Amino acid sequence: MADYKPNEMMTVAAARALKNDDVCFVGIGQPSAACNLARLTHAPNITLIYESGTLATKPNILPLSIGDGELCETALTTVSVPEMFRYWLQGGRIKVGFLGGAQIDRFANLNTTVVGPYDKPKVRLPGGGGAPEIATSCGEIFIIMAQGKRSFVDKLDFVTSIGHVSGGDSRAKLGVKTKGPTKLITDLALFEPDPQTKEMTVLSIHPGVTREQIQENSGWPIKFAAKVAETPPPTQRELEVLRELHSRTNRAHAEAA
Amino acid sequence: MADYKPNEMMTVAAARALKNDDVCFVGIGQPSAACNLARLTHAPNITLIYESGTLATKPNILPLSIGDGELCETALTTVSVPEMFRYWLQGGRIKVGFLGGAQIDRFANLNTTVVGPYDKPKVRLPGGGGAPEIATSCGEIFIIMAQGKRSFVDKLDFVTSIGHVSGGDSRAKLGVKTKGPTKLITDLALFEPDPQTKEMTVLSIHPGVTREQIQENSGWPIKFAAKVAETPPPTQRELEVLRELHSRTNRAHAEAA
Amino acid sequence: VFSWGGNPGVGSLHRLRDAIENGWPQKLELEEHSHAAMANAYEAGAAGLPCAIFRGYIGGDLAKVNSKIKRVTCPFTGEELAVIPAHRPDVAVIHAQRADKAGNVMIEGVLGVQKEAVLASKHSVVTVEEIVDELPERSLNAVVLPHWTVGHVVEVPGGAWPSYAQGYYPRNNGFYKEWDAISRERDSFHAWMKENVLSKGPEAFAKYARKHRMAAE
Amino acid sequence: VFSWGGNPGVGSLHRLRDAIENGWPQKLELEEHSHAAMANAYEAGAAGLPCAIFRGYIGGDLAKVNSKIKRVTCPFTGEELAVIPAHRPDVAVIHAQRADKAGNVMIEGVLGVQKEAVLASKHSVVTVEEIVDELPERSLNAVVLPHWTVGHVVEVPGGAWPSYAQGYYPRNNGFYKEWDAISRERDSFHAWMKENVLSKGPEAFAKYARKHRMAAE
Repeated sequence: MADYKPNEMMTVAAARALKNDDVCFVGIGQPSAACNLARLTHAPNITLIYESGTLATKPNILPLSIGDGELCETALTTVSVPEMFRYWLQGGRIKVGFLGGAQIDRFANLNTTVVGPYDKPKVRLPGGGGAPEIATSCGEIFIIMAQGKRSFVDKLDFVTSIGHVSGGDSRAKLGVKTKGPTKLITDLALFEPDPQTKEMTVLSIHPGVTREQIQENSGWPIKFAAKVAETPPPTQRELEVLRELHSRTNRAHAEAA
Repeated sequence: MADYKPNEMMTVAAARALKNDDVCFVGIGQPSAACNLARLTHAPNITLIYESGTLATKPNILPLSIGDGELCETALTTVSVPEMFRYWLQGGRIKVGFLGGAQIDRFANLNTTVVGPYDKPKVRLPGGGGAPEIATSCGEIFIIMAQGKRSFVDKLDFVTSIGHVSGGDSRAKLGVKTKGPTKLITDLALFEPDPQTKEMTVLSIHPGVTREQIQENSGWPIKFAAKVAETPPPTQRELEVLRELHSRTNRAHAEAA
Repeated sequence: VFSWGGNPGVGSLHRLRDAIENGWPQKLELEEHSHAAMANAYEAGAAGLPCAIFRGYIGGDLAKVNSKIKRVTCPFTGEELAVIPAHRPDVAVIHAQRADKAGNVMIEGVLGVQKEAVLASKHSVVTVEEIVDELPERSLNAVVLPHWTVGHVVEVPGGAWPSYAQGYYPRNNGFYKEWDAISRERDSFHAWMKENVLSKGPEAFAKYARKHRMAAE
Repeated sequence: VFSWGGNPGVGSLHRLRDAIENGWPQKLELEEHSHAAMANAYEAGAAGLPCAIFRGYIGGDLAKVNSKIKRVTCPFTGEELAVIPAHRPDVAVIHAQRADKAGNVMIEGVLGVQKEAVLASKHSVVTVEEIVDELPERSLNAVVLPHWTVGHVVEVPGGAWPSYAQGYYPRNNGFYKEWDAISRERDSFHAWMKENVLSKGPEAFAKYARKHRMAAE
């Protein structure tokens, strides 16, 4: 078995959640790595869409920004941003949306806006970007985030985009017809919402990780499913493809200013 | 002086109303002939827009339909119809809109919908098409129509698109900020709205036409301006260019089915 | 649901007039709009919205005879705007230049509301001039309907006839003019329909259309 | 008025954070939206509408801290939709690949909201990589801003630097990463600004940008 980092396990686990016929709205960073790993391994025909307007793109290197030329050159076509948000996202044409955030709570609501009060923040984060509507317009949402006490919190400072709101049927009661977060993939485990309460629940633990570690890196008492599986470790091929993708990307982004 | 038909005088008079830097929304038929005559004579840089989405088109022959390929091939570019109506027409980017109709009244309101009652029409006309919003969104409106008792009526059977409504400031009171019909060009005369009452008033009579003829071919008592000019007859060049345009067009449209 | 019913540049659609004026062969249920309204209704349908707002239908009679035309007030400026339901057809049928084997459809030329119609509809059928292995070299912003948004793709060379397919063959304006005479009377229309449509299968059109396309090449 | 304030793929915009968190060098007045809202606001601005409706801002806190986000009810379905004011900037500045001598501007690649920004703004300045006699052979549906919709066109080769111009030169991702260190502290930012901007004229950037573009050819 190859040696690998928790971060690599996280990306690989996220990639495996994707299917060959999925249509994905991809965010920059971890989601982008996971989606392209899926495309370069088991899901060659997956449709990747970036919010800059690129439809069905097949980048050879990971983009640093959402608007990198690489995305456009390898796309089926590129539409304007108003069209992207109107015809494609709001039109209900995206099956899976990938999100990350600075803070998450047990119902997978996300904060990417501020730490501290909105008017006088301790940390001003970049903001919601596409997340508020991605969270409600995509068929389902996958969240990819490394765990930690500061990011997995009991109460969000600000709700930038909703997950399962306050659990149960509270999301549906807002009139939202999409499923919301169906998977939360961390560097330690894989969570899915409990069918009734909608609280994010550990279904599978990555190899070598303990329940205590998962709890220590979370700000609320973590629920575990009745049967918790062990996540299969990354295969040799998954690691190779991922590392080649990252090293191609790093070489391309390293040019001097 | 060349011999010419009333219809040719009408087209030439309409073409003369256009300026080199105008941006025109062009309808099929008489307006299309007038706009292209202007482009081929004194207004080579006029911007012609057809509602099918063609921007700045320079057709060599007149289109039979609004969507003829000729319009697209000679255009700066072609946009979708929703964009045409949203960004271009509603966006206030068109200076002059050209309209015609089956019926017109003294305030240049137009009917292209029905003769007789709407639910049980004597004649069902093709309908409004782009006219209702062209009439209110273009900076000003030129109307081109041959006169006759059945088309110049005291009261429209149906108001498809507004002109000066019931005269005076009644158009502005509806919240419409554009000028509305500033010229009505017929086969007999040129009308403009009276500055106060907004009733369409004869400013210029085509050569050889009498006031009586104009009155006989109208369903309401026609107003004449204090000073009525005689329309200069078509020049040799205007007639040549117009006739060449029509014969090119007829040759192109005559191919057998 | 329509905004214009005529034979472009020729005149009336006589069969439509006969149906509306005389109820022959039967009465039609009509919902009449302007082009701007229809364009906005298709756009809203493609955008997954229930309705569209636009500046329109001011002062005219159409809003009086169509109960689907309502008003909404902008909460920021107080301006009254027209609001109409989004258009969501059961089926859209369009014709395009080409598709690849995966079913991605590329459209070029006068776009109309074709892309919106497919995106707004529950089901769609796209006929194309040709199905190719890969879409040709194209603009980075080419108008393409990705395969997963298209229901069915069928190769029908000449399928736009008597209209045209940009880059393949021109509009047969002569036929549009002939149609005026054919369709003017019930008898002449019936005779033409019987000879050319009712007593023949779709292969007859396919052969005829293909011939016309070939003639243009 | 913004929907995301970061250095894409790198992290925070440290100077923006300093202004918001510490009011340095002064407090900023912010109106915060989502991307979907901004995209719709530009679209409505280009379309001459006073406001935009869309399905958004459901359940989150942004609508609580931005009083410009209101609700409107669809008169046909009863669905509540978000409504926001159209965005009508005083001036739009965009960079495009090329313009012709008449001032028609052709854009290709990642379009963003550039066309909408120009159409929605009272004034506009478009910098281009090159001004050509005639726009090149192009798609029938190429994205072109006609000359009469554009305020000013200026030729600035390399003008997108450190970003990219599709077909001319790539994004200088290295500089975006370096910017993280330069802008992290007030002192390093000041020093860089003094050396590269404040004590130099626009010619310095023009020369520098041109050099970077040439290097890519």
